[in-house]
Amino acid sequence: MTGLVISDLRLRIGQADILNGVSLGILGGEITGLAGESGSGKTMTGLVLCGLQPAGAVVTGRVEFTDSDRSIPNLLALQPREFNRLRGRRIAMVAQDPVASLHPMLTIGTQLTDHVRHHLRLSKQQATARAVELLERVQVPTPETALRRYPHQFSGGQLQRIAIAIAIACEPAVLIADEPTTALDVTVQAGILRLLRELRDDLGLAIILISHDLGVMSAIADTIAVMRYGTVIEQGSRQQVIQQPQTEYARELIAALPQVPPPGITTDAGGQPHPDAQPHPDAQPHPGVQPHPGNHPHSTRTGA
Amino acid sequence: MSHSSSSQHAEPAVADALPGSARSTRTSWFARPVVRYIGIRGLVSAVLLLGVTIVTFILTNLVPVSPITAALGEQAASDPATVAKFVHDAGLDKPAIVQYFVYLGKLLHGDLGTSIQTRNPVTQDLGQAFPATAELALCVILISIILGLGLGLIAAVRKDRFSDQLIRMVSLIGISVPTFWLAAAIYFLFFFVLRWAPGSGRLSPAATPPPRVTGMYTVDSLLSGQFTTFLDAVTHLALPTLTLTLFTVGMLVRFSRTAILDVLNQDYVRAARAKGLATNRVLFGYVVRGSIAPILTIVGLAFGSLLSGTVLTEQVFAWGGLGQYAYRASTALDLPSVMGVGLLVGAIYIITNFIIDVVYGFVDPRVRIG
Amino acid sequence: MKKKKVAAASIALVTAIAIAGCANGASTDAAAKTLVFDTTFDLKTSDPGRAFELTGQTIDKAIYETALTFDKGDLTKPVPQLTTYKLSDDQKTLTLTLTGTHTFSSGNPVTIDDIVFSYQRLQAIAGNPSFLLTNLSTNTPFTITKTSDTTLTITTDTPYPALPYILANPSLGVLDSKTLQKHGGTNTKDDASETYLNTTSAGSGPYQIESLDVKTKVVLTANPKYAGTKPAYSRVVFQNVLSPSQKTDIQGGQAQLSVGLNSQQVAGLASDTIKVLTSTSPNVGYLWLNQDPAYSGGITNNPQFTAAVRTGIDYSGVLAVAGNGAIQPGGIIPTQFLGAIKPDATNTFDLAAAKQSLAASGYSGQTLQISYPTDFTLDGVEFGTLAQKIQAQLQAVGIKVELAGLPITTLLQNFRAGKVQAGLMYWGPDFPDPSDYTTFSPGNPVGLRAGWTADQSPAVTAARKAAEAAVGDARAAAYETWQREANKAGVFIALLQAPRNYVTTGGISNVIPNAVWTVDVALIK
Amino acid sequence: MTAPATLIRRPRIAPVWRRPLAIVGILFVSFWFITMIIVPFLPLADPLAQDFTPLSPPSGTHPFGTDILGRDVLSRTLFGSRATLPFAILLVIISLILGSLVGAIAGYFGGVIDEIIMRIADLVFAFPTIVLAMVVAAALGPGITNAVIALALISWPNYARVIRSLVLSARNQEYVVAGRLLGAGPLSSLRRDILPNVASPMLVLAMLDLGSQILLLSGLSFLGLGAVPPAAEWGSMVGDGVQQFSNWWLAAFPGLAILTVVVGFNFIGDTLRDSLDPRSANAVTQVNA
Amino acid sequence: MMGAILQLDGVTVRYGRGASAVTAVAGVDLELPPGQIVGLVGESGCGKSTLARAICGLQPLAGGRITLAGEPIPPLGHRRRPARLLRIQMVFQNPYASLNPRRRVGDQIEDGRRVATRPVGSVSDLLTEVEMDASAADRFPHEFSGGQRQRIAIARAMAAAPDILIGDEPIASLDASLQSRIASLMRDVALRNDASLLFISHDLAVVREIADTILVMHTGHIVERGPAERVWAAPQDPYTRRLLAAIPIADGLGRIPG
Repeated sequence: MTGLVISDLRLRIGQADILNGVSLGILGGEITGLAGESGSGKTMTGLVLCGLQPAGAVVTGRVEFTDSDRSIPNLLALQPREFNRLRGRRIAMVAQDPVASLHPMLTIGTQLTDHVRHHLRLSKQQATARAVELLERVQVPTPETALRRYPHQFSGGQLQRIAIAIAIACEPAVLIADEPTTALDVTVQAGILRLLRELRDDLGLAIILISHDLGVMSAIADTIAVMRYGTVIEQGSRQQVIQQPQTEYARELIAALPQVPPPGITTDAGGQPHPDAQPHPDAQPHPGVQPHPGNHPHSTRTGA
Repeated sequence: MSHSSSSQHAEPAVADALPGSARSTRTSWFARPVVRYIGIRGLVSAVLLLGVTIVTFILTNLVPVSPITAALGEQAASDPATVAKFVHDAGLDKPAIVQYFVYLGKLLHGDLGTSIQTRNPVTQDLGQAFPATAELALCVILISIILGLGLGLIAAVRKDRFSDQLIRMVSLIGISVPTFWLAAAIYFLFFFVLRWAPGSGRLSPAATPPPRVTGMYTVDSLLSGQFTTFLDAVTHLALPTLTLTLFTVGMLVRFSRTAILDVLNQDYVRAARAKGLATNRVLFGYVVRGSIAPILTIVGLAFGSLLSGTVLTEQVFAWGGLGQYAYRASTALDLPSVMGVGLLVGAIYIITNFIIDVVYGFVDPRVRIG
Repeated sequence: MKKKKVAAASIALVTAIAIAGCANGASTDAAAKTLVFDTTFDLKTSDPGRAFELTGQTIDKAIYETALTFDKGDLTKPVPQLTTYKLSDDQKTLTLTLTGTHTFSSGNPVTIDDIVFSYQRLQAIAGNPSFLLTNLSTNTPFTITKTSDTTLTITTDTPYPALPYILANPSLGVLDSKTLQKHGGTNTKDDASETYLNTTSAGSGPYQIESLDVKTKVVLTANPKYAGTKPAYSRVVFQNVLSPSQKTDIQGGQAQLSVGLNSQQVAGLASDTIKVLTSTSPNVGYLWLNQDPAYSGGITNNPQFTAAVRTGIDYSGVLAVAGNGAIQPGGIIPTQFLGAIKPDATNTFDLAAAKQSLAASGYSGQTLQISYPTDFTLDGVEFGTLAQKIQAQLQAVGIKVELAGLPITTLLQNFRAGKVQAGLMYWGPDFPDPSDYTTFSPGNPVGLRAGWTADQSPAVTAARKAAEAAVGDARAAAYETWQREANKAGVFIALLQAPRNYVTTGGISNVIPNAVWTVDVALIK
Repeated sequence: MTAPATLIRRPRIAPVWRRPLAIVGILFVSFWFITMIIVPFLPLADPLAQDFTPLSPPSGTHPFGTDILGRDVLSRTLFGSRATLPFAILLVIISLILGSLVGAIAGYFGGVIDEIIMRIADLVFAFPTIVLAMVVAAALGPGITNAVIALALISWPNYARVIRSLVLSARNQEYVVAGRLLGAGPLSSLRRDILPNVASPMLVLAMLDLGSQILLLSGLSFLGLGAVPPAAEWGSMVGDGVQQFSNWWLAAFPGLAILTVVVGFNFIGDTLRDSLDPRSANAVTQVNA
Repeated sequence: MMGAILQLDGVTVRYGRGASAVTAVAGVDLELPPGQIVGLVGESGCGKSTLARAICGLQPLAGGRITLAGEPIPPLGHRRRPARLLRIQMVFQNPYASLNPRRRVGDQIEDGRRVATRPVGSVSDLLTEVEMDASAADRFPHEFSGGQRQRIAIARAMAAAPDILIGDEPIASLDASLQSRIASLMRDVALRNDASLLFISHDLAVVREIADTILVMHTGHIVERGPAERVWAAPQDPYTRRLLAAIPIADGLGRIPG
């Protein structure tokens, strides 16, 4: 069975304990949500799983990794070179800010193919074919053209799709998505969430979804782990954690959310087509794809 | 020459949200971002060039020493007729603004006046001196780029470890050594004591300079196939290059370390690492690529400061380049020559920076494509 | 007469060393030998009509022949080169007669026309050395007249005993007028042949220019048409090298001759292969004290104060700065020349006398500002060092001294305007005759630079006139008297003549110091 | 200048100050500052007294030897701190004030004013520094004061550029805008909100600049355009000594003095820079690199 | 006291010049009556922050006019802000950038009190009002968390006794659990001090909780306006519907919105 088993993961930088014994099981074909407020250690947990903890961090504990053809008893014991062979190929990551996490001076094509060629030893043509396939998979329009473009020519939602394409390019077993929709507008968010769920279903990925947004968790996570002070204080199925939180902290988190009756659009049922049936605004050819002199490089960050 | 953006609070993403605002700009050639960018940079450079001519002019007119005594010999200066003729010939009896336009007009015809010291046209003197300095400066900058960026990269990647500390210490010492002293010390050690390197000058006395093509002896000797002369020129280059390289490398290490550290902290580097790319691929494909713009800028600055920074070194090594020429011209208040040097170095500085801006424009797709 | 003996003795000594060197030197076949000569350039041009700096004179000496010349280092008597000479009894007309056959590098023979052309060109182009062919006391140019195909005359309006001495100057090198006229040369102010002369040269001397760069290097090759003895070295490279490098060049055998090392630098340099020849430079370093009340600060025009300065300077200390071989001339005329004197009571160190004079002057702590050139040396001796030495000495007397180093151009400008309170400078001879020094007399150009007008010191002016009028053997005594009178007034204090060190290696010999052209490279073996 | 000292007095020393770089820097700089203050009270020969045998090599009586006028090189080297440090500090203060003023105006008001000021700064940058300084110094006549004036004229753009970019980014910081909304005029906005927040990078820049200014000042003196004899000044001492290789001690010791004091300032400046936030640190490095 | 009415007529703001100009706000009409809480909702780039800046005079207008109590609001420029405009205050998005790091909290609040046109409580009163301890006045901003800083920023804005308080995404940088709380706090503080509140956010769910009226902004236009509950329950504009539909609800049902 594909997945990760984290036991008693601790991380310390200088005098500060960032993680205080995280234990968590992550299964293939499931989306595991890591919820918590800033400083709870959820992002650091994700980084450790990729072996990308900051230099000088002391990590202890055990992370067991299993996929279809092998099992690694402890990722933390791997040599950097060995971890590097795993990273991007078996364990991939999608970061919060798609604008910042793509190199502004390299084409999408380069950034989408270089690790594919490195890990899978594909030729340039094969890698490009694979890239086109991937962009189609994540519903980026006109993939051939997109490969020749640079990040600033895309909107934030498109970039996040591209970032996901990069992450799944080598068919990893585990995908760590760190706040994948936080930097995006709410109307774009749904498309990304749907894409993640499709990937789970189609590729049998074990997805770790790191988010502070319980609404997002509720939308796609299969299990949810609530983190606080560098440890998991509550873990359970989606319904259980959201509807019957066990710990006081989790209850408070949920209670603090705006108390909303379902918005009008769902009650306004009748003959209205369900919005799901409409093409996603995000999936349409986007004006940002056109060269646009007034286009600011950071055009998709929220707020000013 | 800075790339500072003027408006930081403009609401971003506005264009993104306005589907109708995408305009077809391809029809107009000048409307292409890269062309417009280069056009604007070129215009700024031209204005600066004009400014440099004004500065040189004002400066040399502010100097409270009459160029008459500087120009004329002991006897001639005491002869009123000679003085009057000189004043008239040099146009010194006209108003300053007229003198400036006369100067500018001559400048456009490549006439920088006649050096008071050497009595040659300044253009000719500069033509002699400049290749010497250019040869030295190019040699230094090439070595410094390789060493400076290499060491800067190592220091940044190994931040706070021993090698970083060591590189930083050495680079700081590099920018702390008084060049004039270092030049003498290097000369003393390698020539006087060890006799590893030849003495001052650009060639051994017995050697004949190669036929002039570029004026740089190393290049010209290779062009004419004089291999011994080439070796001779290279060995003469060694010590002054060493002297200047220490400072320039120190400067570039410090800067590239900062620039690379800056990039190392970028999300896209972490993203590249998360892809499991080989370390070298991440470093050279992503990190160096990302820090190229600020590094290019500093290389331009370094080259500019090298051209004038050779003054003290050239003194010690009797290099016969711009530095030595500038020193003699300034102390003798040989105004046409000083103006010439100032103008030449200023122009090269501005042109170098313009070229770097253009390169930057082509390297960065955000500028190139808009 | 005694002075003359000193001069003669020093010349004899130098010659002896040179001959000894010659005996040691291995004189091999020098057909293709290169002589590398390190010196610090003050070169501006090699056009003899325009060059008047030391390096230029050395180079022009090698390229051009002059009507008259000096034999080796002896400046006391001109000898024939292109011509013989005869000075008329009234000392106003000099007749030159062509001797033998001399040929320019172009193959043209040297004619009287060439000499006349060259002299007239020098006068017309108003370059630095143009004054050489001018009567300095009346400011009237000499008249140059061709009198036959073999003779010409030079006439002046007043008696001019220095005339033959002047003609030996390399600036009066004779140019190939036919060739030159093809390259823009004229004997008018429109002459445009300087560039040609700096690239090709047009002389009948032992060498011709191969290449010339006034800042770095000058290369001469033997002139195949030269009529005299073929020089031992067919190629001479003059390199502009700062003195520290000169030393290492010599030690490394990269140069065979170096002129420009000071005493500290040559100390301990002599060895089996390296020879050091020390002669005395004819350049006289002096201190002036401004007599113009407007610039004297109330002190330098006070005779008692002047006396305090003159006796307060420890001359031996000043000489020590310049090192072995330095000499204190008694007056402004250098020791090698006719009319030189020994130091007298007015310029001998006497601390007690100095303090007494200072007290008598009513000095009340005013500052004496001594200016000096920063980018110029007295034969390798830094003026700054001299200034600091004098400052310390005068402070011991009780005079407050402030130093002001200035670039030579700035200093000269202020000095010429007579605006400098006190300063250090040197005078290099234009020609080896005492008449060149009367400019230091009150009312004369250099005298006026120190604010010294004729009416301030009539006795000095009278002595100067007597000296200028003297003829024959009486001249020496008359110039000596003039200097003693000048010393009493005390405006110019002759401090020293620095040693001039000729360092040779590589077995070269016959390096003969010459006060006018430093060294004749054609004689080196 | 006192920042390291005060930090040391704290019971807990920040980690950056415990690095060898910082310690060496503090040692060198304190050595020279203490020397500068106490040197007249030390049992040394008068730096101007020409009392000894000229050009004697280092020995027990004269550990650094004597110079051509028989002065004690040790004494002159130590006294040299008084001819260099105060003037370098003065120079940095002048350029700091001048540059900050000009740069703050350019950064705060922007627009045409900014454009004009920064183009002038560019011009000064484009014109070769040392040539400019040489001409000014040669024209004014040598003297350390004139050298300071010459260098101040060419050093301000460094500061102007840095403070401009700092002010430019600070100007749009929310707290500055908030201050404006609360009725702060341009002057109080600069004084209250902007300058305190750009002060520390400016101080670091000044510290790093001290080193370069000492190098430039002594360079001018080396060329004979700075300190006036007989003052004991390092650059002119090196200048005098460099002519005589056989008397190596003349140039070696004053050269080492320059080296140590500049290294000291640069080590401290670098350490200070490290303690800045990254963005200000970048701004400082760009110009000072 | 409550006479001030902020009125916007056909307000248009453009960035850039000539052909490359981009219209960020396109002819917005808006009225902010006294004592009203108005929520302005829209996604990034819709022009809502630009509008807020324009109201404060930080952004010159390309068209239309903004008046406060009938008098126009001129662009701020480099001059001191006119006293009458001090009645408009703003709370910014980034709590880490909106307080001067070099000055004590108390001093910064005091800046506001100094320009207040009517009596306001002491610094400690103001701090207490935003549920902070009075001792906070003596400390520096870096000693506080993001939520605390935002409270301080609110206290500072309220110290000037504004008639109009503008919150420009004041909760966007905060943890989810704090967002509602700070939004409610702003509403309470504004109402208690007789100020109107223009609350700008991309989060419709939070805005609905506190606002009386909701405006939805899209591509520089206000596409929908109305009472909060009406907009929530029966949106008229397709864009509003899309926006509403996209809000993920933490119901544990595993339903992807939109």
